[in-house]
This record gives sequence, C-alpha cells and structure tokens, in this order.
Amino acid sequence: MTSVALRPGVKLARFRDLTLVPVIVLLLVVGAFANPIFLTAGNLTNVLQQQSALALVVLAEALILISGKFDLSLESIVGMAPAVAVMLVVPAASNGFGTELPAALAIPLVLLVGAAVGAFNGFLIVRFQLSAFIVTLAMLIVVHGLHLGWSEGKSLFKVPESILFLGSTTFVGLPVSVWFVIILFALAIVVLRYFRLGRALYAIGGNIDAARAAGIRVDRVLWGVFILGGTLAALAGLLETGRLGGISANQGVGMIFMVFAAAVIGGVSMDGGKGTIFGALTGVLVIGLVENILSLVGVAPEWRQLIYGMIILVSLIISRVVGGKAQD
Amino acid sequence: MTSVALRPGVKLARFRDLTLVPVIVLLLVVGAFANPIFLTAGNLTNVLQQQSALALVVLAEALILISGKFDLSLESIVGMAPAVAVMLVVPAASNGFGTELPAALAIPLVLLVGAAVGAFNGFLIVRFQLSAFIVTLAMLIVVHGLHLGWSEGKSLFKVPESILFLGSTTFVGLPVSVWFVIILFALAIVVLRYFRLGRALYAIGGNIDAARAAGIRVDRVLWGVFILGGTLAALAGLLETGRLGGISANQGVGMIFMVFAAAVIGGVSMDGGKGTIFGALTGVLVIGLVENILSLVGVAPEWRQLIYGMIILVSLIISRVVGGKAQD
Amino acid sequence: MTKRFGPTTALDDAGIAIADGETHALVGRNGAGKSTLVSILTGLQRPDEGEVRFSGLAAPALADRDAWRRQVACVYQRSTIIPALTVAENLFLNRQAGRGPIRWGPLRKRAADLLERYGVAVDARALAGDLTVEQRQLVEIARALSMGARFIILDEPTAQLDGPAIQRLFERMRALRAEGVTMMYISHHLEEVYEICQSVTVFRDARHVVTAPVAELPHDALVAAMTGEAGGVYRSRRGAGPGGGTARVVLAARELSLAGKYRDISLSVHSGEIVGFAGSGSSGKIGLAETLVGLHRPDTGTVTVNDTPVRDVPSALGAGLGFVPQDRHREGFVPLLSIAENATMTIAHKLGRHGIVAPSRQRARAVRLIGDLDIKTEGPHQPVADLSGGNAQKVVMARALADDPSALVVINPTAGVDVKAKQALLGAVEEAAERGAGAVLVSDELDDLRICDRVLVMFHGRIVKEVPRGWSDHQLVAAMEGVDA
Amino acid sequence: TTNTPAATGGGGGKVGIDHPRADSDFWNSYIKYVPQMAGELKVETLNPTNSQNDVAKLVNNVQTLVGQGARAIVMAPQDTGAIASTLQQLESKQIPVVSVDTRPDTGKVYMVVRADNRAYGTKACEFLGEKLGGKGKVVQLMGALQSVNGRDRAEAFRECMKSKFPGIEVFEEPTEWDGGKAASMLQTRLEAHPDIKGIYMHAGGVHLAPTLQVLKAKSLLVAPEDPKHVFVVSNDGIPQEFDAIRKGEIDATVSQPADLYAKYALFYAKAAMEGKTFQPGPTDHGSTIIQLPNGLEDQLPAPLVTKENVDDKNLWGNTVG
Ligand SMILES: Nc1ncnc2c1ncn2[C@@H]1O[C@H](COP(=O)(O)OP(=O)(O)OP(=O)(O)O)[C@@H](O)[C@H]1O
Ligand SMILES: Nc1ncnc2c1ncn2[C@@H]1O[C@H](COP(=O)(O)OP(=O)(O)OP(=O)(O)O)[C@@H](O)[C@H]1O
Ligand SMILES: O[C@H]1[C@H](O)[C@H](O)OC[C@H]1O
Ligand SMILES: [Mg+2]
Ligand SMILES: [Mg+2]
Repeated sequence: MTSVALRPGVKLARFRDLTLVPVIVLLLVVGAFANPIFLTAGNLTNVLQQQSALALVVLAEALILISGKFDLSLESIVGMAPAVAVMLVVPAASNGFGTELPAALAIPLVLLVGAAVGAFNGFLIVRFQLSAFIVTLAMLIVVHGLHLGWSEGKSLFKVPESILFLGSTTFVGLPVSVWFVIILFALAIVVLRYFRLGRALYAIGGNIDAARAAGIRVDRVLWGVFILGGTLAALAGLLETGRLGGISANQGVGMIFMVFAAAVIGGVSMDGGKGTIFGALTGVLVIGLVENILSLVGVAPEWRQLIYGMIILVSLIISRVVGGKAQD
Repeated sequence: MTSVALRPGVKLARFRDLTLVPVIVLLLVVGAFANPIFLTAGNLTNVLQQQSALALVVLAEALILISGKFDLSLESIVGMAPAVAVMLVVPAASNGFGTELPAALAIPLVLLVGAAVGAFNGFLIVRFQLSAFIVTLAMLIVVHGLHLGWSEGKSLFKVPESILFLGSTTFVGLPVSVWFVIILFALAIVVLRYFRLGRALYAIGGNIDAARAAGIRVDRVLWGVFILGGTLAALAGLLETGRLGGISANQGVGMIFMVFAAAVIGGVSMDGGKGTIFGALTGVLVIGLVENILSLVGVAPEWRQLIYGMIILVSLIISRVVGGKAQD
Repeated sequence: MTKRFGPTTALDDAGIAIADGETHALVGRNGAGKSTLVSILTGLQRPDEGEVRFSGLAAPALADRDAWRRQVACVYQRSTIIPALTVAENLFLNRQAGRGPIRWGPLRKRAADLLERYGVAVDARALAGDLTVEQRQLVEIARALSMGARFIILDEPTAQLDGPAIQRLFERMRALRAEGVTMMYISHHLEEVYEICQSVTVFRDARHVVTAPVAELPHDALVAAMTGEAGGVYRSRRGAGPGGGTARVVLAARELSLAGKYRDISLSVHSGEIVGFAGSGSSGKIGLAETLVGLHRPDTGTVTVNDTPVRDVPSALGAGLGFVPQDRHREGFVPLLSIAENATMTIAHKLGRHGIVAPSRQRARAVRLIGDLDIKTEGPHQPVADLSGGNAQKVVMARALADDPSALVVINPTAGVDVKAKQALLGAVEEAAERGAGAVLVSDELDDLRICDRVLVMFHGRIVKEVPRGWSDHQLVAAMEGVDA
Repeated sequence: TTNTPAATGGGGGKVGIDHPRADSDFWNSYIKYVPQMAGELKVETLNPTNSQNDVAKLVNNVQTLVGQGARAIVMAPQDTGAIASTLQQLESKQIPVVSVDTRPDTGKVYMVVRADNRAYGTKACEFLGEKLGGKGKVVQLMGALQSVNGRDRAEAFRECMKSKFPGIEVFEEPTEWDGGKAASMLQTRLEAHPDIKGIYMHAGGVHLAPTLQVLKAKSLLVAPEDPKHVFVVSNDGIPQEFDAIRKGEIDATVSQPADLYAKYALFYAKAAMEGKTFQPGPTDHGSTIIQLPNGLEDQLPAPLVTKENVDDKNLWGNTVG
C-alpha cells in the first residue's frame, strides 16, 4: 500500500468553487474601464437586485442538482405561484378568481403554491420513480399552462402591496430582495457545509445506495429538497413581481437556461454530489455582470446574445482548465 | 443458479418501444370523433409535414442520447444553418452577406454549417472533455446569437428556389419532407439494429469504458454522431424553411423542449444506451397528433399548453406502467 | 426466508443461524443468494417470507435505520463509498455530528485515528474517488469495524485485496473475535474459510444446503456441497510448458516505461506459453498489462503482437490479441446488451459484410461460446446485467476468446467468481494456450498463477524475479514483498 | 375591375382566424372583440387558433383552418418574413387573407388592417421633444427585432429625433417585448444617466408595469409639474395606461385600436368572400386605404391619448370589458 500524497489534489478540488473568481475580477476591471458608472455602489446594487430572482432559482436548482436530481419546472413556478396567489386575493374586477381571500395571505399563498408544485414533482420522481428530467419538463409545460389558463393570458397589474413591498423596498442601503438572497445563500452555505442534513444531499447525489445504507432517509430528504426548491422558486417569483410591479403571463419563461448556465459554470455538477452553493453564487454574479456591462457599453442589440453565449463558453473552459478534471 | 425465467422480462423490454402505440391509437380514435376532418388523408398528411422538422431533430437527438451524450444546441442550428447559407448566396439587397455564392451551393452550405457546429460541439465534448449539457447549452446561445447578429434580427424571405422546393413539393402524394423523414428514419432503424456502427452507439452509451476496451473507436464515433446530429438539425431547418417560405430570426427557438419530450416519451433514455429510433418516432407522432387535435377541437388557446403538458405527463406515466421499470 | 425479484427467486425458504461470538462463513456459487441474504440481514430489503431475529428479538422496523445499524455493520459487495466526499466523511457518513454543526477538524482527527488503528495508510482528507480500489475497500472495512456493532457482515471483502492486505484484515478480525464480536464472512476463496471461520453455511440455488463446523467439512466436501457434484481444487491440465526459446513470439514488449507505473520492462511471450505476473498492490502489474493491450500509451518502448506494433486497443485486437480487463463492471461488458452482443463485440466486423452484423451469425457464435465456457443463461439474447457475477465474468472471457486470439492478456480473471466458474475460466486460458496462443495472466491469487509456465514478480514498477513452474507460495510471496529480490 | 373569388355564391362560408399570442393585454383585448364583432357583422367563424408568437405554429394553424373549410383567413403574423410561402399557397387556393396589425413583406394579401406604426414613433418623438424643450436624454424601450411593428416604431422615432430634435440623446434598449428585460435595462440606464427625462415604450401591454416600478423605486414617479418628472409615452392604449395617465404617472399613449382591428378584419374577410373589391383612398370610417406592392392596407386611426382626451368614450381602452 502506498501512502499517496493526495493533498494537492484536494486543494485543487476545493479551488473548483473559486474558478469563477478570476472571471469576476476580470469583469469588474473591464466594466470599470468601459463605463465610470459601473463601479458605483448604485450600479452594483442594481446588478444584485436584478439578479435576485435568478439567484434564488439557482439556489433551488443547485440544491436539487447536488442531490442528484433535476428540476426544469422551477421557471414556470416563478410566474405561476405569484399569479395564482394574487388571483386568489384580488377582486374579480382586477382579474382575480373572485375568492378575495384576505390580502395578508398573499405571501404565504405564493410560497404554498410553490411548495405544492415541488411536492407533486417529488411525488412523481421519488415515489413513482419517474425520470426527473422528463417529469419536470412536462411540469414546466403544465405549470405554465395553469398560469396561462387561469389568467387567460392577461397580465396582473393590481397586486397586493405586501408583494410589491418585498421587491421594491430598501433596508440599510440594500434592496430587501438582495437581503433575502444574502441571508438564504449564507444559510444554505452553512447548512450544506456544517450540518448532517446538508451533507446528506451530497451523499445522496454521490451514491444513493450508499446514502441509504448509511441510514439517510433518502426519499424523505429528496422530497424535501423538491418542496424547498419549489418554495424558493415561488419566492423568486415574489421578488420578481415586486421588482416589475405586476405579473405578465411570461414571467419566468426561458429563465431555466440561465439557471443551469449559472449553476454549472459555478461548478455544480449535473451528475450530482458535486459543487457548492458559493460556486453557484459566483455563476449568478458572472451572468449579472455580463448583462450589466453589455447594457452599459451599449453593444448593438443583435450581437448581445452572441457575446453572452461566448462568455458562458469561455467561463466553462476556464473552469475546466483551472479545475483540471474532465467534467460530467 | 436460481430458477430464472427471464423471458417475459426481456419481452417486456422490447415492448418498451411500443408503449406509445396504444396512445397513438387512442388519439386517432379521439380525433376521429372530435372532428370529421381529422382522419382525412389531407389532414394526416399535414400532420406529418408539420412534424417533419421536429422529427429530424428528434432523430438527431435520439442518436446522441443513445450514445450517452446530450445536445441542446440543435434547436439553434435549425434556424442558423439555413439562414447563414442563404445569406452567403443571396445578394446584399435581400439581406445577404454580399458574397453571392452560386445558388446551387445553398443546400450543401446549409448541411455544412450544421456539420461544422456539430464538429465544434464534438471537439469540446469529446476532445476537451467538457460536459455535454453545458457546452451545448452555451452553444445554443452562441449559435442563435450568430443567427441574430448576422441577420440583424431580420427575417430572410428571398430564399433560393432549391431550398423552397424541398419543403413545399410533393412526390407520389406525400410532401418531399415527409419522404425525407420516412427514408432517414428507416435508414437509422436498420443501421442501429443491424450494423456494427449502430450497435457501437448502444455500446458506447451503455458503458463507454467497455466499448473502448472492446476496440470501438469511441472518440471517433462520438464525434461523428455530433456531426451527424448537427447535419440532421440543419436538414430539419432546410425543410422548415421550405415549408414556411422564409427564415425568421426565431426559427427553431424553444423547439428543444419538444424534442426531448418526444424522444423520452418514446422510450429513449437520458442515461444512454437505451431506446430505439422507432420509439422516438412514436413520440413525435403523439406530439403531432395532440397538436392537431387541439387545433381542430378549438380548445381555448389559454388552456392548450396545460392539456399538452398533461398529455406528455400521462404518456410518461403510461410508459412507466407498461415498461414496469423505474426510469432514469 | 424467501425473496423473489420478478421471475427470479433469489432466496427459497433459506435460513442461517449464527452463534454468538463465532465467525461464520457463508459460501455458495455466484447467484446462490448470498448478497441477497446480506441485504435482508442488514435491513435494506424486506424478505417476502420469513423473519430476522437478533439474539431472539425481532428485527427493527425497516425504516429505523439507526436501530439496524446498532445491530449489524456491513461491508457490502458493492462499493458504498462516495467518491466526491473525503475519506473522513465517508467513514462517518450520516454520523458526522449530532444535531449541531459538524466540527471538521476533530472529525478528521477521529478519522485519522481510526485509519491508523486499522492500519490503513490513507490520508483522511483525500477524496475517496482518488483512492485505488484496494484503498477504498480498506476504508469500507475500517468503517464497518468502527461502527461498534457486535455483529459484522463482510461480503467478499478480499476479492479486491492482495495477500498482505488480506492478512492484515484477518488479524483485525481475530482481534475482534477475541473481543466477542460475531461475524458473517462471505468469500469465494475457500482456504480463507478454513483460516478464520469456525463454522460454514452453504447455499445452493437459493436454498440452504448445509451448516457445519469447518473442521467437519473438508475442502472437497465443501465444493461438493456448493456445486452439487464432487470436485476439487483446479489442477493444471498441462505438464511443463514448451521450452520458451523455440516457439514463435506472439507478444513482445521492449523497454517499456510509464511514469509512476513501471520502468524498463522487456518481455517475450511465446506461442503455447502462459506467463504469470505477480506483485503486491501498486506494483505496476496492472498498468503494464493495460499497456500491453493498448489501453495506455507507454512513455517509452514498444509493444508488438505477432510483430505488429500496438498503438491502441483496435490495433492490438487487429493483430490477434484478446484480453480480459481488470474490472468487469467498469470495462468488461455493456450491461444492457445481450450476451451475444457483448461476446462478439470485438469481432463484429467478421459477422457480416459492409458493416452489417448478421444476427444469425452473431447468435451462432454466441451459442458456441456459451457452450465452451458453460455460461448459465437462458440464451444468447439475455442481457448481461441479468447474469450472476461469475457468469458475467465468463462473458468477458468469451469476448476475449471470440476471435481465437494468438495472444491473450488476462487480468484478475477469477475475482469474485465461484469455484466452478474459476475452473472454467482457468481452463479456458489453458485451452487457448494448448491451441497455440501465448498468454499473460495477471492475478492477485496465487492459485490462479499455478497454471503459468513462469511467473514474473513485480515490485515498485520493476520485474524483480522470474520463477519457473513449481514455485512455493512462500517463495513467491517473499519476492512480492521485496524481501528477496 | 372585379375579381370573383371562388366563393360559394352569395359570399357564404366561414372565416378562419388565427390569433398571434395570448400573453399580451393588447392582444387579449383584440381576442375578446373578435366574437363580439363577428356577431355584429354576422360573420361565421371557425374556432380561432393561436400561434403563440411562433410563425411555424401559425403556418400549421392556417393549414388546419383551410382543412376545416375556411373561405377566408384572418391572421396577424408577428414575423412578417416567414409567412410568404403560406400566403402563396393560400393565393393558389384562392383563399383571401386579411392581415391584422402587421404587413407581410411579400405574398398576396386582400387587405392589411393596421395603423401607421411609423406614425406612432413620430407622434411619440414629437410629444417628448416638445415636453423636453428639444434637449436632454430619452430612452426607447424597443420591441423585438424581428417584428415589423417594432422596427417601424423604432426607426420613425429615431429619424424624427435626429431631424427635429438633434439636441436630444436617445438610448435604445432591445427588450424583446419582455417586461423583465425592460426593467433591468431601464434601471441600468437611469443609474448611468440620472438626468434622463423621457421614455418611449413600444408596448404598454408589457412595458408599463415594470417601467412604473423602476421609476417608483428611484422616486421619479412624481407629478408632471415636478422638475424631477420623467415624461413617458406609451403605446397600445390599454385601460391600465389610461389609469396611469389620469394619475399623472405617464403622459401619453398611442391608442392602437384593438376594437377596430377586430371589426375591420372581419369586415374585410366578409367582403372578400362576397367578392367585393376596394380602391386606395379615404374610407367611410375615417381611415385611408393605401396601395402596397402585394395588396391594400387600411390605415385605421390611432390617436395620441393625453390627459386632455383620456376620458373620451370613443377610445376602446375606456370600454373594453
Ligand atoms: N435487485 C435485484 N433485481 C433482480 N434480480 C436480483 C436482484 N438482486 C439479486 N438478484 C438475483 O438474485 C440472485 C441472487 O443474487 P445474489 O446477489 O444474492 O447472489 P450472490 O450469491 O451474492 O452471488 P455472487 O457470488 O456473484 O455475489 C441472482 O440470480 C441475481 O441475479
Ligand atoms: N490516477 C492516479 N493518480 C495518481 N497516482 C496513481 C494513479 N493511478 C495509480 N497511481 C499510482 O501509480 C502507482 C502504480 O499503480 P497501479 O494502479 O498501476 O498499480 P497496479 O498495477 O494496479 O497494481 P495492483 O493491481 O497490483 O495493485 C501507485 O503508486 C499508484 O498509487
Ligand atoms: O405587434 C405588437 C402589437 O402591436 C402590440 O403593440 O403588442 C406587442 C406586439 O404584439
Ligand atoms: Mg454477492
Ligand atoms: Mg490496481
């Protein structure tokens, strides 16, 4: 038996969470040169606020991916959960269902709807053992279909104040939505690093049979992760509604591509069991900064997509080169 | 050795390709009752023609999935390949690049562009060992970005006759595009069943290391599959262009969801090594018939998405129940 | 207990009784139901009929994993190591801490202590995925032993271990027994049963056949109980092999070196000759064998098969080589594909023209191979995933032999296969040699190496000794340990 | 000159209608008006289809409608290039087409029912230019690049600003008709240029709420008299825009007539089936028909709505359900 000196390997693996840090630094430098406004607190706060909904969905997806599963339907929850909750609360004249539940219930209802969709996903995937990819692909269509059907495709403009509040108020100099992101990410980082429950996600994603043999209640944890994921997506929808002042029938549509891009360039593996929440956060920041710089520089609109895609591709290649290992 | 009677199991596995056949029969019956037009040759031919581009992309994706890989960028190739080829051929006045290459080159150019994108994907995934999901996600954005940038977001409607011909002519009572689908699917079914190369895809998708150890030139085959996939997607774009008489900046956008839905409800596994081309074809048919029936019945537009998603979900559950095994 | 999986009956009214404090062997052919029994005894699966009792008390509810883990610890046959986590975390999986936060520093310390106590030279901070197969196995064993359970199950723990590692494990097991720990031990190495077990239970065809003290069941009787027929240790059918110099060289290596694996290896294998390779873990023998078949490219030197240089696997196969890779699950077969397809994968180009694989010819060839190697199956169309371990290994051997190779490289061909299958597999190598093939046999098991005409011993990446047929165990082991070079 | 479509005698037959999308408030209003107007004009229609902003779906839907026996087609191709071959096929089957809201680039149409989208851009430019006194900075929240309406509005606005108000700097933001994108771009732009004083948005149906929310967060949602006020011109004329005008949150909008779009689409479809023909020139309903290379276009009036006329009962935004 050789005593293999594996230390350097370990160090490198830890670095994987940090591979995007140089990219972020680069973007900050480029941005600073491109436009003097860029490095102002105001602009950077805007970036954070604009990305807060994306960030929460990335958090949800990262938790699900680390557990070795997959959820595409989150993007539809971002629109549908707040829309349904609002329709339960506002009068029929403002496109409500006519139930006119008390406005105080609006926020709990949003979260409840998200949790319910997550629970249904979890049921089909964990209990019924269907493929997560395809279940949530179908649910992406179904959930958005419910949103369209119930709202008849209309935007909801009359939204209870409590919901708008979350997306538009500031607290100690930062928008409330940014505080949400900071607190929830910090919480998730700590739980995933230092608590058995968090470590269980890695174990399940890494080798589900081994996790089961070690006494982890795999089904219960997975189901919980799907419910949490749905809830976080609903919260993201809430923040987005507050930021935009209403809910269009398209809210969240197409977002899932960016969610995966952020999570994966941030080092979260599609194969489960690998990656960190901090890494996912750096992925969100890269995407937010790129968007902001493209806007500030005023790149011709038709070329923005390309530059965007190239930056994702390059981040990916950088993290391959720095991370060293073949990806999965 | 236990008293194994595994025959039924094997038989059942074979049935997996056929799980959607009852669904198709059901849809035919429902459609016939819903609208007398439905079962006419004209309507069914329309269904086939409308799904021909989807069918080819599903064929491409099924080949890639069976080999254990993944390609999201196909949807962008459907728009970009014909657009670039057309711009190389038509004069600058019709939004061309000004190169005005001979019109006879239009079709070869389309296919070449598709193959080139596939080759680049293959390079990054096979040689550079990046994750297929995330590479092709980035490429989905990059390729569409090229389309948008070069075309400045405009539609191209001055398209060489040769391209329009393919999408709009009939031959022995069927549109040429449908003949393409029939011939290419038949070819793929035979090659995947009876040819060394086809079996190699299953071996690679089923266990890449074993395939390598058995002397299969894994890298070469995989690279070839990506190139073939890109070419088929470009051909799909060609047929779509002919059918629509022009290329919008959105051609293909959003298609990939349906592609995966069709392949997976048709029994092609996301894990590689499993599924058949015939199964994928039944998936395409289910999607085409559902779309057609929803149109004919005149379901309120805002509810269509929902019904659509539900039918995918139900097909999925049926194939789970008939197939018997947990899905991956 | 009875347990069925669809049409398969894995346990058919079979039972076992293990006395307090004994080390009890469970043996049986591949697919006899041993691992199924393990999963029931450790609470992973519920039997269809029957029950488990610990010290006369009913077993805990299936959902109460903690209660099960207090009763019984287990080294499963399939790895339960999580590659992306550190060794320390794997050792304390789901018991890293109580309700509060995990303190990683002390956890690592505990892990390092544990590893040291069991003589496992592995860094607790390393990622488990970076360990060798052997190291992982040792980590699993250390984890099971550390659970504090009074009853421990070991399902083929030695299948991946070399001699010294096995001896270390046995010392540990003896110490545990002295402390009063009860163990159930599963292995296909029957000599191990006699070495450390007091009683033995035999399963055959999902049924219990016999339980007896080991002293009352001599080797031949044990094999007879397992197979249902009389038999013994595999004995080489051939006498002294051909005198090396005269016959044609079928496989040659010249001055091969590969950094971190082996250095300056030269080798000639003649037609009709079987050359063995022995060496302890990380001696480089596997790396060398994998280079011979084209899986690795050496830094320097050349390999030729029938005078054709080997650049990669296809060129090696094309030159007339057949081989059995180290790990059948990883590179031996494609589980979802049929026996016929797996067995003929390397000769697909010979089963039809223009790239076609004619199903009839494929089937015919497979039927012949199934017969030659006595593969237990319902037919060539059965997926290899449905076979027991020994039969799956025979399919891998069938693939190696499919093209009547003139050179054969076989790595650990009998790992985890039962005694009958072992005979069939070694017999197949010998038959190939008799037909004029030259073979390289790399194995951790001394018994396998007895069929070799000469054995080359590797140590730290070099060939340190060549011993002709007729060696003694002691002689070989000493060379492997580097004590006699 | 008369041309008689192969209509069944006295102009019977059903009209096939495809709606372009169900996720915009403007179009939802239009969709509501269609059955109402069909009743008033006594036009028989097939079940309308919806192509969800996807020209490929539009082509499928038209095929289906024709299969069901439509004698005329009403469509609103949001992508005006890729519809050419469908129009060709319909022409060969002698099925007349009325195109609502957009003008197909090529391919024969019986009538385009639309308003002058270039005029929207010009009106918005003139309104903002005057309010800003010919200097300062404005943001244009544009629609999608592949829509002729987005292009017409953007180009007219740009050209007018260049020629009439060269002192005004224009920032263009491509929003893809998406509210989330509009909000981020506007926010970023306002951060860099807090002195922006005017906003032109191409579609109130999607841009209104996010724009107001961004202004509110920046405390810029103040009365027109306040020097901090940002002048906003919208487009579409949905009820929510009118409310905002009344509250002084925005200053004007172009009322794109959803009701007349529905009404005249069906009117011309019926006329086509009856074999009627039309000539360029003024009409009896206050609009002008102009000649296109591939047909005719009835340019319906699309008035600019400001605080002065926002309560006008003739504006559809004040009557829609
Ligand atoms: N989950 C399962 N599903 C279907 N069949 C199974 C399953 N687990 C085991 N079997 C079958 O049950 C039988 C007994 O398998 P088991 O793994 O218990 O054998 P074993 O005695 O441990 O063999 P080996 O010596 O090869 O490890 C085999 O035929 C096997 O294929
Ligand atoms: N992927 C790797 N990264 C770093 N070191 C490695 C790697 N693989 C093997 N080694 C080291 O290379 C040396 C040779 O290992 P190798 O696995 O080739 O031995 P082996 O042939 O498998 O021996 P055996 O099978 O008898 O245990 C050892 O020191 C081993 O630790
Ligand atoms: O074409 C546009 C339409 O005129 C209206 O402004 O809504 C957005 C687009 O659909
Ligand atoms: Mg076993
Ligand atoms: Mg080894």
